[in-house]
Amino acid sequence: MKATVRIMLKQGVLDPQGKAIEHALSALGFSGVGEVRQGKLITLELDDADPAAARERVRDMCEKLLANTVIEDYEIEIGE
Amino acid sequence: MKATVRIMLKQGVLDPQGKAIEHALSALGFSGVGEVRQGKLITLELDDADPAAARERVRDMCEKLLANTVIEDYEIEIGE
Amino acid sequence: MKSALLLFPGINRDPDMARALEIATGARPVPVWHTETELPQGTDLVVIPGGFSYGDYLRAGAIAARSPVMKAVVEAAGRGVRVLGVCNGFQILTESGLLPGALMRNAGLKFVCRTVRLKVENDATFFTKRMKRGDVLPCPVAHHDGNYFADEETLKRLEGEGRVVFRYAEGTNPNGSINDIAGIMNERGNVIGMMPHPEDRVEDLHGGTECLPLFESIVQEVVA
Amino acid sequence: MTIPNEIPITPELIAEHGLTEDEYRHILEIIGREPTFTELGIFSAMWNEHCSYKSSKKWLRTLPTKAPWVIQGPGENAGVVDIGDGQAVVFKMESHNHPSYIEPYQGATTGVGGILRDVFTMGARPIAALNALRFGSPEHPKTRHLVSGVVAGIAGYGNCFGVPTVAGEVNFHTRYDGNILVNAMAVGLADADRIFYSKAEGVGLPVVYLGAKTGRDGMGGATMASAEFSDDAEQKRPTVQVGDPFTEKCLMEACMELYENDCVIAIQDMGAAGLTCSAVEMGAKGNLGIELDLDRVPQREAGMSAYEMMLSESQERMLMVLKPEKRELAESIFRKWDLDFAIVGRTTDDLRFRIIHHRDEVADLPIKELGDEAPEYDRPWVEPEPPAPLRPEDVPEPEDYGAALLKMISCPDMCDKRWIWEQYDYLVQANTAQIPGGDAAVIRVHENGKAIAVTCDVTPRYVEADPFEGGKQAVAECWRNLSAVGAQPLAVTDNLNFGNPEKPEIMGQFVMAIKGIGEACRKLDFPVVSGNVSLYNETNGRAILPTPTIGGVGVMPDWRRMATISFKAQGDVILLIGGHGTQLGQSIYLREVLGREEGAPPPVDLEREKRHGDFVREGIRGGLFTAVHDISDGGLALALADMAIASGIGCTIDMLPPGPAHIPLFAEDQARYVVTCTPENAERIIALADTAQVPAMRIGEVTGTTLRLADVADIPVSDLKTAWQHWLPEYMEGEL
Ligand SMILES: Nc1ncnc2c1ncn2[C@@H]1O[C@H](COP(=O)(O)OP(=O)(O)O)[C@@H](O)[C@H]1O
Ligand SMILES: [Mg+2]
Repeated sequence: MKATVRIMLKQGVLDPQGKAIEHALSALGFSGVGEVRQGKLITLELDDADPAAARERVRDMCEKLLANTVIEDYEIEIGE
Repeated sequence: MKATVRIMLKQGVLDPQGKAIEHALSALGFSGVGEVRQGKLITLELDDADPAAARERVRDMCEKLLANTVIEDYEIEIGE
Repeated sequence: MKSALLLFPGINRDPDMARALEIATGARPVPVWHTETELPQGTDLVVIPGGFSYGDYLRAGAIAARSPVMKAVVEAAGRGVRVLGVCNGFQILTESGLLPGALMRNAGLKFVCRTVRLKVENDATFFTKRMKRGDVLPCPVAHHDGNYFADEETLKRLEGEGRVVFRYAEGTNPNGSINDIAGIMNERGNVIGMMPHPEDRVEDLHGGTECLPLFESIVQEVVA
Repeated sequence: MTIPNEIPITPELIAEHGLTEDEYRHILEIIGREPTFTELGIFSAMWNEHCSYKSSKKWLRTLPTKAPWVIQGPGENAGVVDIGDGQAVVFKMESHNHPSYIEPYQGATTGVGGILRDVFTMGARPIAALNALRFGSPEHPKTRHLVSGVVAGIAGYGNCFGVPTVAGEVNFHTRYDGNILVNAMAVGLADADRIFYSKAEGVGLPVVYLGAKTGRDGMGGATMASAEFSDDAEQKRPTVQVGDPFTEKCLMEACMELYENDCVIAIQDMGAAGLTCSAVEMGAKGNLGIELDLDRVPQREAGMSAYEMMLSESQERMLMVLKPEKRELAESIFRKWDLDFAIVGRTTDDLRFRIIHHRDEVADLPIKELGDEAPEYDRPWVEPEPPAPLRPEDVPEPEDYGAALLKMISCPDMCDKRWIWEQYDYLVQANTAQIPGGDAAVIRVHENGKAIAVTCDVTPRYVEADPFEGGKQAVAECWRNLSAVGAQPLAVTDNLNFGNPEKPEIMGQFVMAIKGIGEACRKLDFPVVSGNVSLYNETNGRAILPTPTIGGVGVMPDWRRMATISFKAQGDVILLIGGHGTQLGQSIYLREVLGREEGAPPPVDLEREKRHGDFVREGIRGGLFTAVHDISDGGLALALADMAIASGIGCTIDMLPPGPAHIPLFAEDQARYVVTCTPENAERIIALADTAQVPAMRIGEVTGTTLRLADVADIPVSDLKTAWQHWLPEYMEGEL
């Protein structure tokens, strides 16, 4: 089973990377680009059989390691 | 309109970050975790009205800036 | 006085730190490998040096913060043992929850190695006893993720309780850190983290010895 | 056992492997049958330009490589030089030009990783890294992106690994537009009696693989490094490898523990053509055969063929033969550092290189012949016609000296490179006595204060105009930069970057440059102990400027006595050592102010070079000088400007020879230095110089806050500094 974790900085936390991309896009002539934010995508292969259990485990991984909940929010997708 | 770009290293390209996470998860006692890979997630606010045109534009941004197509693949999601 | 120097794979400023501690305290710190579950008997000070523990993969300091030895450090800090984290050490301390906030990518997005001016904001800590509030020291920084961030409430507490130990002097903030914060301490005052590298400014060779008194403060505090 | 060969060997396949018909015929003679596909791959890896030096070997042999202090010259992973007190420095330079053009960040990281590995493979802990970079013209659409990526890559790897990156050089020129140069140098410190080599000893001993797992990285990378670029270079992309500095740091620490515990018989890192080159080298040097069982190789990807594994260039890998009695100890070290390891083969007494995969023998080749019988070419070459010297009177004066000076100091080649080196951790290890910005970096190596100095130099426009004099000049400038901080120059490593050697003019540049380098190294007692050749640096048939980078190492007994370039005190006297110059051919003045790139470069008189340098070094050791700077690009005026900017103090130059001032101010004559001293010492120094037959004269005084050059210019130092600092950061602005 495959799990995907999307980790983004919380609203209100300044995102220097996103800002820089925004800047660079406009320098490249792309207009009408509003806020850009950059986050992380982590994909995992799991040997779980039950999607619900897998999700629980991945949530645990996020809380313990994958995300820094002081500054980051995460979302889990199970499947594929 | 919101666009999300998912950027992952191409298959076969070494992913030291993913490897380190895999290691750390197993050290934390999570078993049965197979390959872990880490990528980037970029979200953009666009003022386009037409989703197809937006997708075209984001593809252009990926080729020119967002993705390093030498070693990375990208996927675009439009919407939300 | 006995100091323990934590070693994680990928740490690289441990020789610098060991040397500074030896110059100031006369004793070499005891190296402690990350797999240890206990600190050496009678440890007065735990030091977490700089570098790139686990390559700084995932987030700087994230993986090291979850290592066995950090459990022992958290426990020791709870008993009042002094802990100093520099650079990657600071990142490890925030990741382990011993210090609040987080260290994000530098605002300029690039690694930066330069000598900044470091202002002492609190001269009552175990690392600043020999300094005076308002003292400004030249001190090098060398990091990619030193942009300190804390939410408003945390920040208010840090500032209100005098827990900002060091600030980048005006015009020298190298990383966009909020309120120019360069180093902070925990509520109890026994855990200090800072991004700059005072251990690289303690010999004439380094262009000056201005940061040596910081290390000498430790001796004064521990012996007292 | 059978040797399966599903893939027929066709002339096209042979050509794709970069082998000529003659070379293939020679392979048939050596093995007496048609090679298998895997064997063909092995031959192509061993016999390409990058690994076999087939076009350059003949000429490299002419370089001086010996001196009483040389412990190991060329032929090993790195050169080794004795520095006394039982210590040795180990160093080498290597290019990663092509990969860095294709993927600047990863290309540069893996270049740094490779050269660090060469150094710690020999038993040395890396203590300094340097980088010599050449980019295309700033206007070229790719340049900014390449600068940004290459610099970040060098920083990303070196900083994480924990080696201070302390010196280098950066040029921009349109001739590098499609073919940048990334030359990385590493310097390590070892115990002189504990150097490790690749030569295996003992039959039937296990061959151990250590480090990262093998993947399909950089398939054919070594072949790529030997191929010319064209506009479809991007198509070669999949060969790019990714560096993992964290694993390399662990690998280095593990190796250090193996050395300390005396576990190692032979060790070889896997660089270009990984497993193939390293295993063949170990066996052939030790007069032993090697048998490898590929099923035991730690693998990152499923279903890799023998061919892929033998040619993979996955990074951060080592091959070694360990003392059998130390096996358990060694394993505990590997585990401590969490490194993959496996016994992947054994040494044999039959001088064969045998590869087993899925129980099939897929290669069985004579191991010595793989290296020894590699082709060697005496490529035709024509001696380039050196241009006539430019007469000073044919070079007009600037209308405005101040404006000319500001233009020169802010040009891409001369401007401040802080934007680059501030991304490098030049302080880690806490031994950096002189940071980037001076003539050479200085690193303490010993508690008693001993230090080494390092620099890398070449002036490609000189080499282009006159390869022989240009080759000499590169060595002379390197030697001079070491002398200018007070170090005794010991030895060099070189990185010879040229175009397509199959063109007689290019081969001529190469030959003459080597002759020049050889002559300078001989006369200056400055042997070559390691190096690297990078040929085929061309895009669409146009070659780069010939760029033989010279990396030098020197030693000084006490870092406290080192000289720096900054003026120290108002009232100090400024002396010119080596006399006034007249050579404006190929000068920065000519190019930047007059827009002309012509004439002969300044000739190098090695006798003078030696005399003047020895005098300056002795003076520094004797504490006679307060500041020292050599004169190179931009001449006397630029040297003075550097010294003023570094200190924030001004100077007045009141003694210029009669005639137009631009000649003495901007001439780039060699063997010269600007030194300062206290007024009390000036007479004495001039007298000492006179005795040593070194021209020395007072030309002015350190004073005020402006750079006053006779009656032609008077510029605030702060204006100079602003001009010097602004170009690079402004240019890079807008880049992510
Ligand atoms: N890529 C680089 N990395 C580190 N240091 C650099 C780099 N480029 C230039 N520098 C440093 O900037 C200073 C000036 O460089 P350069 O003008 O080439 O010196 P020189 O003419 O004395 O050889 C030197 O100290 C050099 O080491
Ligand atoms: Mg110089």
